[in-house]
Amino acid sequence: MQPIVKALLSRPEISALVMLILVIIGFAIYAPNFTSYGNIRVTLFAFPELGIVVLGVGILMIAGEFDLSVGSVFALAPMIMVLATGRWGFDPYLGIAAGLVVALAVGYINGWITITFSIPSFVTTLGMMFMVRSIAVVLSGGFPPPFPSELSTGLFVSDLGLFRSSMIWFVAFAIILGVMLHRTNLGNWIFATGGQQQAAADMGIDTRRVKIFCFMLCSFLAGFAGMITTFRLRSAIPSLGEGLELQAIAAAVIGGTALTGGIGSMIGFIVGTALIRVIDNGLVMGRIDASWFRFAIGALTIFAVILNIWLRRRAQKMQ
Amino acid sequence: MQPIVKALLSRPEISALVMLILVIIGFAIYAPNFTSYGNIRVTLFAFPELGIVVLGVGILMIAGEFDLSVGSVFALAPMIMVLATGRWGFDPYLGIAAGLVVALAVGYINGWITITFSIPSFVTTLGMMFMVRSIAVVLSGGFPPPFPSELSTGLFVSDLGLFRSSMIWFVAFAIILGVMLHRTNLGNWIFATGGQQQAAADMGIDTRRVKIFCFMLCSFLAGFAGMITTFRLRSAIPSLGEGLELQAIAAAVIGGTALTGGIGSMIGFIVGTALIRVIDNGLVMGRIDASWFRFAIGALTIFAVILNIWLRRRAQKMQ
Amino acid sequence: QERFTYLLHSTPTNVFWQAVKLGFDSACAQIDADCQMVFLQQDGNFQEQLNNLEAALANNPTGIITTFAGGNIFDEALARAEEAGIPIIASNVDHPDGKYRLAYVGQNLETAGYDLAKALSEQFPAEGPIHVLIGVNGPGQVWSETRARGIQRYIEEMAASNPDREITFERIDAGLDLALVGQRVAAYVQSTPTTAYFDTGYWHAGAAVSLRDLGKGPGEVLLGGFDLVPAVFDEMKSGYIQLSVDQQPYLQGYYPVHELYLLNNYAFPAFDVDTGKALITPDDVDALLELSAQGIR
Amino acid sequence: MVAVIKEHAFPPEQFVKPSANPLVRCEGLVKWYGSVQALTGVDFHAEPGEIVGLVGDNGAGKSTLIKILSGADTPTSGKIYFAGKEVSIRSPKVAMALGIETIYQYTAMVPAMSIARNMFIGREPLTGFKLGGIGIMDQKSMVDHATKSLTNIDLTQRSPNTTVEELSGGQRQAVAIARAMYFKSQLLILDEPTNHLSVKETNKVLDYVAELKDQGIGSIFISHNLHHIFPIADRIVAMARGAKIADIRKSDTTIEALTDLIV
Amino acid sequence: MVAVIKEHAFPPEQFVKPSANPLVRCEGLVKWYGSVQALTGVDFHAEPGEIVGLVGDNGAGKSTLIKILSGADTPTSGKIYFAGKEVSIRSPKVAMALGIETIYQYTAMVPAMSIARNMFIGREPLTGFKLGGIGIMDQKSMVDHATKSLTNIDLTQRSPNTTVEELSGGQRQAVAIARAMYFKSQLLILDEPTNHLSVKETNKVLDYVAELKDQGIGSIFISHNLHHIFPIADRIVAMARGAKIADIRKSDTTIEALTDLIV
Ligand SMILES: Nc1ncnc2c1ncn2[C@@H]1O[C@H](COP(=O)(O)OP(=O)(O)OP(=O)(O)O)[C@@H](O)[C@H]1O
Ligand SMILES: Nc1ncnc2c1ncn2[C@@H]1O[C@H](COP(=O)(O)OP(=O)(O)OP(=O)(O)O)[C@@H](O)[C@H]1O
Ligand SMILES: [Mg+2]
Ligand SMILES: [Mg+2]
Repeated sequence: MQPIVKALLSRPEISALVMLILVIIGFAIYAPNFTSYGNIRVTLFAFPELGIVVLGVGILMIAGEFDLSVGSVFALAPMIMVLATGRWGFDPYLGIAAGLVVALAVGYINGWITITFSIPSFVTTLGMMFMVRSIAVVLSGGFPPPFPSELSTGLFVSDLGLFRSSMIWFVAFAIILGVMLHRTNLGNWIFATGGQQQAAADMGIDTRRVKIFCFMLCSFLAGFAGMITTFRLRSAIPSLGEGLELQAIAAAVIGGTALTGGIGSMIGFIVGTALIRVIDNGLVMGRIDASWFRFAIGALTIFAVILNIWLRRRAQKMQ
Repeated sequence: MQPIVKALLSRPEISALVMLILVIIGFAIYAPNFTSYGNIRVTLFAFPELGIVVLGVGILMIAGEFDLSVGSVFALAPMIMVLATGRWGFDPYLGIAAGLVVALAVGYINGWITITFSIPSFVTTLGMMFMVRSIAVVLSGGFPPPFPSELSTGLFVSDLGLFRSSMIWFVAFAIILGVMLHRTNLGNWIFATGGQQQAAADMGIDTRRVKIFCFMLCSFLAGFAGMITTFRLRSAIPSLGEGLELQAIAAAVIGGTALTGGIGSMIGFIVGTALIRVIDNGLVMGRIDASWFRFAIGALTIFAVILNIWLRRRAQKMQ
Repeated sequence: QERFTYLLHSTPTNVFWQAVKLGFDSACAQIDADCQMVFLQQDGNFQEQLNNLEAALANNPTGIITTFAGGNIFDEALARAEEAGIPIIASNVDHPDGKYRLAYVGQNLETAGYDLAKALSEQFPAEGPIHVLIGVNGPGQVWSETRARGIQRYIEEMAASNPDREITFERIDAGLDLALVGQRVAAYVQSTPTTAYFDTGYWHAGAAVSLRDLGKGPGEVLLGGFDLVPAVFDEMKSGYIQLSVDQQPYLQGYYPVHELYLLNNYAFPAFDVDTGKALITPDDVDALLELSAQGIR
Repeated sequence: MVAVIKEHAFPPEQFVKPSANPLVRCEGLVKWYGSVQALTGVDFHAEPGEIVGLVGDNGAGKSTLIKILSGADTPTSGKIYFAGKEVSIRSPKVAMALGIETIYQYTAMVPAMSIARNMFIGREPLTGFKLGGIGIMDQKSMVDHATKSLTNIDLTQRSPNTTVEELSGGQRQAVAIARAMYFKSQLLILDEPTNHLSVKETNKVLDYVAELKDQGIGSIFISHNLHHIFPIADRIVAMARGAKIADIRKSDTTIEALTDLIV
Repeated sequence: MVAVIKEHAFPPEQFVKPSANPLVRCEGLVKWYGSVQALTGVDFHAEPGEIVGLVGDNGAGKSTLIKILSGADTPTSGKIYFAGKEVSIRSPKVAMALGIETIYQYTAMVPAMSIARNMFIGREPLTGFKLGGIGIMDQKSMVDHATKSLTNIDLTQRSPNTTVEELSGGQRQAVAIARAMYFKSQLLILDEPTNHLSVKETNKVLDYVAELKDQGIGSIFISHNLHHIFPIADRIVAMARGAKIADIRKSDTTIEALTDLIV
């Protein structure tokens, strides 16, 4: 028994999972209705939209780079989709494709500038965050364009009871990207590139292409998640996703991803996202006053991460 | 001649300075009134408040850590000062001291938690950012408390023609901290701690104390800068400094500070701050349309950093 | 040629301000003025607004329009502007003491909150306990806190005048994002039976989406808030939103320009305009839809 | 900076000339790092199946020379011929495709990755289906081969799933060698491979290099320890300050003469 | 994991015993890294002015043992006596204060800092005024001493302002040695100091260690190269799998016997 507990808890993603479960148990005791069907449903509705962004941001962080422009892409891609379909007369699927292509292009530019001029991706994507947001505002003319009825919401957000179809997309991405990250050679290259770029390059990995791939993946997922939100709200708002970049990085870091690259896991991304959403939801359920709300969020986040580390250390000390 | 140009431009802080001058020349040509006495004055008024924060954030980054809570401390320290003096009946200087002590305490807690539990400072200070902001709102009761007349603004923001006395504070901090960073043994320890923590520890440096010192310095400066702003605004606003953390990190990075620690310089901090303020001011003076404003900020920031790298590479290629 | 600058405390992505900008731009076009509207990078970052004001003054404009969401932080700069003879109009949020500006064009935030709560309370159930949720979208930000205070004041008065009924309220940090507000309101409604939700902005549209997700019918939780954006219209038509205060942002951009123009050219003194009278109900929606699509209403 | 070649017993005229068909041959390699000239115009060659010992003072340019051959760095000027054809070794991938395998002086390992994964970075064995070179890694085969290689170099105590950062100095070096041993090639470059290695492991490496020669695979072997080089090398090349100062068959010299040269 | 001590010609009963006043003595040092036992209960001592050669297979625990002596790591259990008194070497600072200077196997250098600054990390010379140990560094003296030290170890081509990341493998090692040479102490610990060093520099290091002995300063010298250890050591300690397997005076053994032992 002990050796199994030790082996499991020593893995950062498992200890994070245990920590998440403890936090959930805590809320279940503290906040009535926290575990009610309705609330679980609401939490699961909102989960995929942040979760999909975290997948991309986290994988990019493993490859050793940042993306601060995800929040802006989260707004731009659906804006393009809505305008293309509603105003420029594209076929709905072509409209969706157009939004995603623009997201991919932003990712490519992020990567290309970062690598070609070897400037920190923090600067590139910070600049891009401003630029892309500005384009979203200009395109919308400042106002949310009307949501075209041609865009059927079924594929993205139809209500399936406990969750929406967006959850299926999330699960699909998580499985595909989890396999990619942990089981394919491409995943190995991503870890190697972020873990020790020189070593990876010396072993013949084209770290430039690996990084650009991750930048594009990250942007693509942010755009996709933005579309899901837009379908749910039925409105393409230029302010969508403001502040999302910090939230997504925070989720990845809470899930054990290293800011310096080379370390991270799919389970970690999921746990990190879940923790952020659960804390937010639990505190509202607990009827925290407006002025103290952020205090509680901050304190609980730090506490959860400390708990995680403590669990892992305890496990490692077992013999 | 060539060797001198080469030697100078090869240093990141000098090439950043040249880049800044080129940007300023560009604006002077493009925006009328940009170089008018009035505008230089305005730019110099606003400069120290961001600049002082960047000094702290940058030095902490050299030591290998982040601080996302500076924006909140920027609001809390002057809030304490105003409440202590106006509401709790402290002597004005005691009120100022109380605000700064609280700032130091936040820095200490940031450092203590980060190091004791070895969790990423990104998480600690993100949580602290929320907590401290919340405390500022709670203390203020949601509305800016009246600014006590006992607090004389002379020391901090009296108008000295081309600049305010806040500039003198900034220059004093920049000189003192510049000497500390580049000339004292403490500065050497900071670079060593951020550059290769294991090596620093093996050589007998108490990296824990070095880091906590930097956390406290960073918080102190953020609180001090918040006080200057509050004196200038004559109002302690609970939302003061929102988003400042990202701006300060961006200024440091633009000035050549490495996100991974161990690299950075005082001139870099100053140039980075100046660039952010100059671009902002120049675009307002150039009467850029609101919707395109952020686009221009983002594009110019990326462009300036690329220019900087290009200048340096050119110099290094000279023989 | 006139050169006017409009300074405000919000970001370009805030839909409300795009309507102000539209009014501002069209007024400027009518008189062929050179106009600039300067937004912030971060909501409520007032020192940045002051920096922008100082930069604008250095450009020697022929008129300044500004919001005073930051209270009296501009006093010193405006005193200098006054001395230089630059006319100033307050818009959207007035100077706390009514100083330094020639006139105010906008709504009274506290009164607007009070009026909204009062109007919506007519739809509260006649019997039983009442529990009201107030969404403070920006804790510590004047525009949000003041509206919330107005709403709160009415609810407290109502409770005081109905001592036999249980009338309570609670404030949550609702956030500034349509999706986030929706999630938080939904979570709250799960845990506590709620009669009505008041938003201090237009984000009650997000709450409507989430309430539908929860399977609540229209009117099960009454929704009221401020400002008209397409999403609010949609949810009014669907019956989820009962009431919205329209402070007519277009006018907040439009009138100040003309007031300055008339003042500078014909010495007509500037005058206050209360733009915040309109309480919009679902019945008004069809009439407004056309104008709304153009961003005017 | 001009190369100052010290007077010595090995005049350039007597340098060993390449055969008609050398495996690899460089002409006039020059490398500047900023204002430091690491190579001042070096001619170098290696015959198929030949073991070349490369010696010289610290900073002589040995690592720079072999980094250029292995694609980790590109020369400022100069030409490289491989199997008679001029080639441009732009990247390690190109070098590996030509059959040049390298063990770098600072072992190219990713500390946070396991031994098994490190061994196969960039050349992961795949199971079945793949698309554009991407596919599921055959983890079982990776672990099996890693285990076998670790046994070969006597690192049996450690599981192949251990991360490299937990290994001792010599253990890391041993893993790098296991990797190079696994991927057989035409030319093996070893940059001070025996640093950090115990006597036992050192002998294994020397035996292995000799064994490869029997299979017709040549090596370039850098070391400061002539006792490691001399027994196995066919030819010794010495460098100083970015230039070649000796190139001589082992049979034409003695360990003492060489020691005199490089001290 | 229990230590498996192989049968050998050096039974524990015959291990050299410490004198009445050894400089440093450890008793029963045990070190666990997670579930790996790096030291299984090691007794070790060094006399004042004595040169102890420490040898053993990769992963034997040599670096672990000396890291504990130099304060870079703390033992799981066991006692350390220095100059007769029991001490707890909690940190490198404590070790340095006792007079123990260490050259680590992975040279403790900050890559982005200059040679001169690296040499004096933690012990910067100050000019005049200081406050609580903090003061202005005497950069001239740092550069001068660094230049002198670099000349001592023949690194004259490089300016002391060069950053360490630009140096070749041996050059870095040489800087680490220059640092230890500069700060004279009671006991110098060298963990594989001659790795990456050319023959010339290796001889310098060996000469230097011997010279220190003449001044009464002892050393613990780790190397896999018995040819480096044997000429200068007074006593040889061999380790295997976390335990001491031999502790013998040089005069009582031969290089061949030792080679047999550790292979
Ligand atoms: N990336 C670099 N930047 C600047 N200078 C460099 C760089 N790499 C090597 N050098 C310099 O080039 C010269 C040759 O270095 P190289 O690494 O080839 O020497 P080496 O012969 O391998 O020495 P060692 O035996 O010490 O490993 C040295 O003076 C070194 O400082
Ligand atoms: N930080 C660590 N975490 C886990 N295991 C470790 C760590 N450091 C050392 N070890 C393990 O402890 C054992 C002893 O390592 P040590 O570095 O002392 O060996 P060594 O005798 O110095 O070997 P070498 O000659 O290869 O340097 C090895 O099995 C090593 O893998
Ligand atoms: Mg080398
Ligand atoms: Mg070792």
